[in-house]
Amino acid sequence: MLTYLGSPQLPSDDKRWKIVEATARRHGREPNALIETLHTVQEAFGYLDDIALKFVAMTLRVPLSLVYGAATFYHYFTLKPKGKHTCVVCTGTACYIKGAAGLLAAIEKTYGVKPGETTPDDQLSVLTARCLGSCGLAPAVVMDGAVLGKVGPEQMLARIEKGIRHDH
Amino acid sequence: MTIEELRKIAETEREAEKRYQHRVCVCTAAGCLSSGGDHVLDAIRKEVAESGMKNEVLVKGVGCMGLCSAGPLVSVETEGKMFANVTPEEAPDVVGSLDTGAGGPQECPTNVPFFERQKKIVLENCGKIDPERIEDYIAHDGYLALVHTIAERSPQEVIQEIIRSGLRGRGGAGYPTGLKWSTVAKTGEQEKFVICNADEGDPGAFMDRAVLESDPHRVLEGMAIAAYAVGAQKGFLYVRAEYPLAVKNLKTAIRQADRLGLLGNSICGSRFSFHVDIRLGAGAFVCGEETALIASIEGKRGTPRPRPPYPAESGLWDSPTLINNVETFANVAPILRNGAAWFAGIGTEKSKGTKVFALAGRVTNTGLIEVPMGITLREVVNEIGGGIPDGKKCKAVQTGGPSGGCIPEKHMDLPVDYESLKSIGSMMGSGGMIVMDETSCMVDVAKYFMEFCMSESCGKCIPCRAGTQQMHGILARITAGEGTPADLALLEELCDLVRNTSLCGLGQGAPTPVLTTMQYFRGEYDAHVAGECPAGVCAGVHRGGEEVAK
Amino acid sequence: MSAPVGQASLPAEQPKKIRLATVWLDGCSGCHMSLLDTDERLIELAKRVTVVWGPLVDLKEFPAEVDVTLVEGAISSEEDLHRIKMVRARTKLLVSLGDCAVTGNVPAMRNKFGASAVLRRAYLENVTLDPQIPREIVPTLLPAVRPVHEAVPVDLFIPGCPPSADLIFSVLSDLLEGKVSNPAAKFG
Amino acid sequence: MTKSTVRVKTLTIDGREVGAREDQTILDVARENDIFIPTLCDLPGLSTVGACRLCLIELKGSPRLLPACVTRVAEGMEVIANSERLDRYRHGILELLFAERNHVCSVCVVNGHCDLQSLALKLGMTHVHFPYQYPSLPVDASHERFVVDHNRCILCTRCVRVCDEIEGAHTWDVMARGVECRVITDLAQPWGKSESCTGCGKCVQVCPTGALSEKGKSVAEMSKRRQFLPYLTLMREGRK
Repeated sequence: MLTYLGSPQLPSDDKRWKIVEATARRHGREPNALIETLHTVQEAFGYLDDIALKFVAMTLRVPLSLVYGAATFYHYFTLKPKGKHTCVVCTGTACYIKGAAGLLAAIEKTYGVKPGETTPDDQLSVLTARCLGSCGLAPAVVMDGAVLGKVGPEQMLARIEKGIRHDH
Repeated sequence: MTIEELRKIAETEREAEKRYQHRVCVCTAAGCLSSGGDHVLDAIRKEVAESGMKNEVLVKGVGCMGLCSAGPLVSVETEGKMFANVTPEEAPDVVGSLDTGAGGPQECPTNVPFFERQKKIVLENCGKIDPERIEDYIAHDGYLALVHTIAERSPQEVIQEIIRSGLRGRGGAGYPTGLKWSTVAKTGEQEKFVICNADEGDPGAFMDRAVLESDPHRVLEGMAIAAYAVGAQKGFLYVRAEYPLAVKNLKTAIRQADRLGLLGNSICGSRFSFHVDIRLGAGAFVCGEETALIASIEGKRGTPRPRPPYPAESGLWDSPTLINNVETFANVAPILRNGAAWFAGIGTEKSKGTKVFALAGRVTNTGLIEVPMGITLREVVNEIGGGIPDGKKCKAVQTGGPSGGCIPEKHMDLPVDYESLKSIGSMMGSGGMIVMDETSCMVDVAKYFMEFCMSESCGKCIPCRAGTQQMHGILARITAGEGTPADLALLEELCDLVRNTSLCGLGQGAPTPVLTTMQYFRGEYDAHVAGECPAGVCAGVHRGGEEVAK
Repeated sequence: MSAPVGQASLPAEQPKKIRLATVWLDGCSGCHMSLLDTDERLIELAKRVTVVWGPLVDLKEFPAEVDVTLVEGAISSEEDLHRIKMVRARTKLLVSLGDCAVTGNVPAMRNKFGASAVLRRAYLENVTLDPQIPREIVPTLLPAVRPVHEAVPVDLFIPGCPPSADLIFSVLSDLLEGKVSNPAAKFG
Repeated sequence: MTKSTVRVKTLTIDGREVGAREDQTILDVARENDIFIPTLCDLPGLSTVGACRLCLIELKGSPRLLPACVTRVAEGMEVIANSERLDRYRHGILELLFAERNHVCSVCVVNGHCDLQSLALKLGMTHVHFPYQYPSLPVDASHERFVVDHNRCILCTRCVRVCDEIEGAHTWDVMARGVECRVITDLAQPWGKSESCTGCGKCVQVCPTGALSEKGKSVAEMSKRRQFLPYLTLMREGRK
């Protein structure tokens, strides 16, 4: 089975695979580059699908199940594509003490999604962060990369709505 | 790089700064960044350029100044002034105040306990230097300790100095740093590694992040000195991927230090070589545990393994490995620069030096603080923290994150040191300090931490995997008003089981928030079982007979 | 959740007969069969106990002041829950007999799916003639099936599916001698 | 005559003085001397992981309990392998295992031949006093000869280790974390679709419970065959 030796073919001519391969090469295609390479895939593609996991496994010579095990162990990695907009609610201790649970409840009530879920129209993904390190601004929310500090449910919902409407 | 060359860089940098009449520093670390610090920096730069003061005013983007709740912060170093809550629109006011001595935006007094009661060693450069310029670090005595050490001291002498300083690990457990170094050094001539644990995962803690973002070279210098002392050639910085600014600044710093020959091959012309690589964490709290962190760097699932053997003997790729956290490494250069006796003169008998805390929660001044060991919690909360807002009363202070405990108000006069905190069931931890007032329900807080431990449990050992789930289930029942006295007994039993039989620190520490709240706030648990949430937090539990809506 | 074992004790004086009850909740009656499998030893037992309640005892109401009650079956319905609470209140020493009472066993396998899904499957999806979920006369199912000790304190556990006749006999013999010891027995 | 390079250590376990080679673990020595220490994740011939925590022992002078399976012997060690306290913890751990998934011995293929069931019997566990969790878990019967029933898995990772260390396929691993953990084949596809599985069945034989079983077996009909494991390990050592 010599075909499996050496580096595998890129899954498609999508240029992003070259970036992924560059990371693997930089680490000498060593199995220990697994997490670094998965980071690159996620950065390039937004998520990790089976094709990517298989490619990484073959490139670094890491068993498939180990790749899948690692990809699902680390919460930073996602195996599903995210929605167009993301809203991250910080659930660090300071934010929790100051009402993060109420923010999540407000989102669920309005959009029907829990943390880790995306609305059926793929408009909004809701995530939680363990701590954004902005405890001075608790409770904090990050809507499409912009931090909202000392935020209440209404203010947050208005900002989310603005973010989504902006596209239309 | 020789000592002379280093001094020359420092001198040139200082001269260059002196040419400016005014120095304006704008905080662009994560805390202020999230309230728009970068826009303020741009606006002030633009204003200075437009008013033709480019040669008189130096505008620097700097790291964390500490008082995150008043951000974005701008300090005018030359005049000893600090402005709080600055907006980009206020840039002309800031610049205007320089020449005219006019008031400028809202001033933030610096002669208050928040600043005066602190003692800065680790954070001495934070908020003062531009983290993206190695020259600025060198101008503040940076790399002096490394260059001197390599030129003048033997590895053994370095270790002795660290032992004499009394420095203990700042990651949580407080293991003596010098002892750890000497264990690794003693393993003989073979490949060894130095790892900096920058996987700060405690919710409510951002000390390491601030140091990495504001003063990255300090950590690299500490790592290099450690590598020299233990005989390692290769180092890894394991940083959370959630800290993009820290990663960016570290990458820049490594490149700069490589260029100047302060890292890399034959450092300062000696036989000592040290290469540092960054490895990104990927959102697993358990990777703060040494052996799990090592597994993660090896590209595996971050599950811990039983110790012994300790990483000092068999760590990364089974080689002897020294692991310290960010704050520990950040203390190394000042100790070697100023001497062990200086460091040992600060703090208490068994806990030397200072500790950085992320002060947050129900307290007026939230932010990053550094205090001498031995200061009381009351001083921290009431003086540095400025007390509890809205006329509320302090109920508890939580230290040590998910493995730490809730310290009740009655123990607030306790000195902050490793042993004292342990004696009342909590721990120093990495430095999260969350203040709670009467609006916090302690059972709900315990449930919060248990939820955290349950979802961060790696799943390898049964007590942690299934025990945290059971405890969380019981706490959820109690906070939903369905708890019974038998549940409390079961909870205590599970605490004992999980604490004593779990494989690693995550599981062993997971019961602590429950145990301390049960010990100090038992009344609240009993009240919940009787159908009342005294703080009025828990939905489904009545307060004084009336349903409290969440 | 569970009661410390061995709290209850039996009257020491021999002449008085032990008042024994057996209860059949959600189970297959196999544990009762196993009790009957003690065969000729039943005669010996009968000299020392009075069976005051059981599937074959014709009484309208569970009697008061029962010394020992053996419970077969898990707690599956509102009625089971009501009955076990009443039984507990009138019994000195409550024994969970067999895996259904001890662990939930087969009846509890529905917990994975939930009561309504199981009812739908049994009475609607798999029925061709007049499919309907019975609501009258039959007791309402609880959302989840639970072992007996999750509903009321239990003093003694006899695992097994069913527990062997020898095991049941030896536990009962011990009880008659005033000894309360949890038997070593395997699940399943 | 050659001088032996392996040194001998003397220690006590439960008050009994025993001798051991320095490269042995406390568990090895206890087994040699018929001193009972319960285990589940351990299986002679596979690497040790110290995960099930049932073999925790007390060591005089150590504030922490130590797993006997990975703790090496040392001169003068005083080991307590059985005590009221250890018994309590072992019961607790075992009960957590039973409550975590859906173990229904009476309908299980390995009823009567199960490591978990027999350990419960041996430790005198009469009931589980922690609430049962009743998770919803799948059964995968896509493989032509074998079945994996996650309801009966205790995540001991024996299958993962035997597949990696002995068969060399590394078809199995663990996905996710905490209570969400599950053993998987390849990219968590159905077992029958696994490209890397050689169908050797070693995983099935080393599985301590009915989580992995052969198709066509009914209740209590499946028993495990493990004599190949020490044999294979021994033969491998010979080749080194």
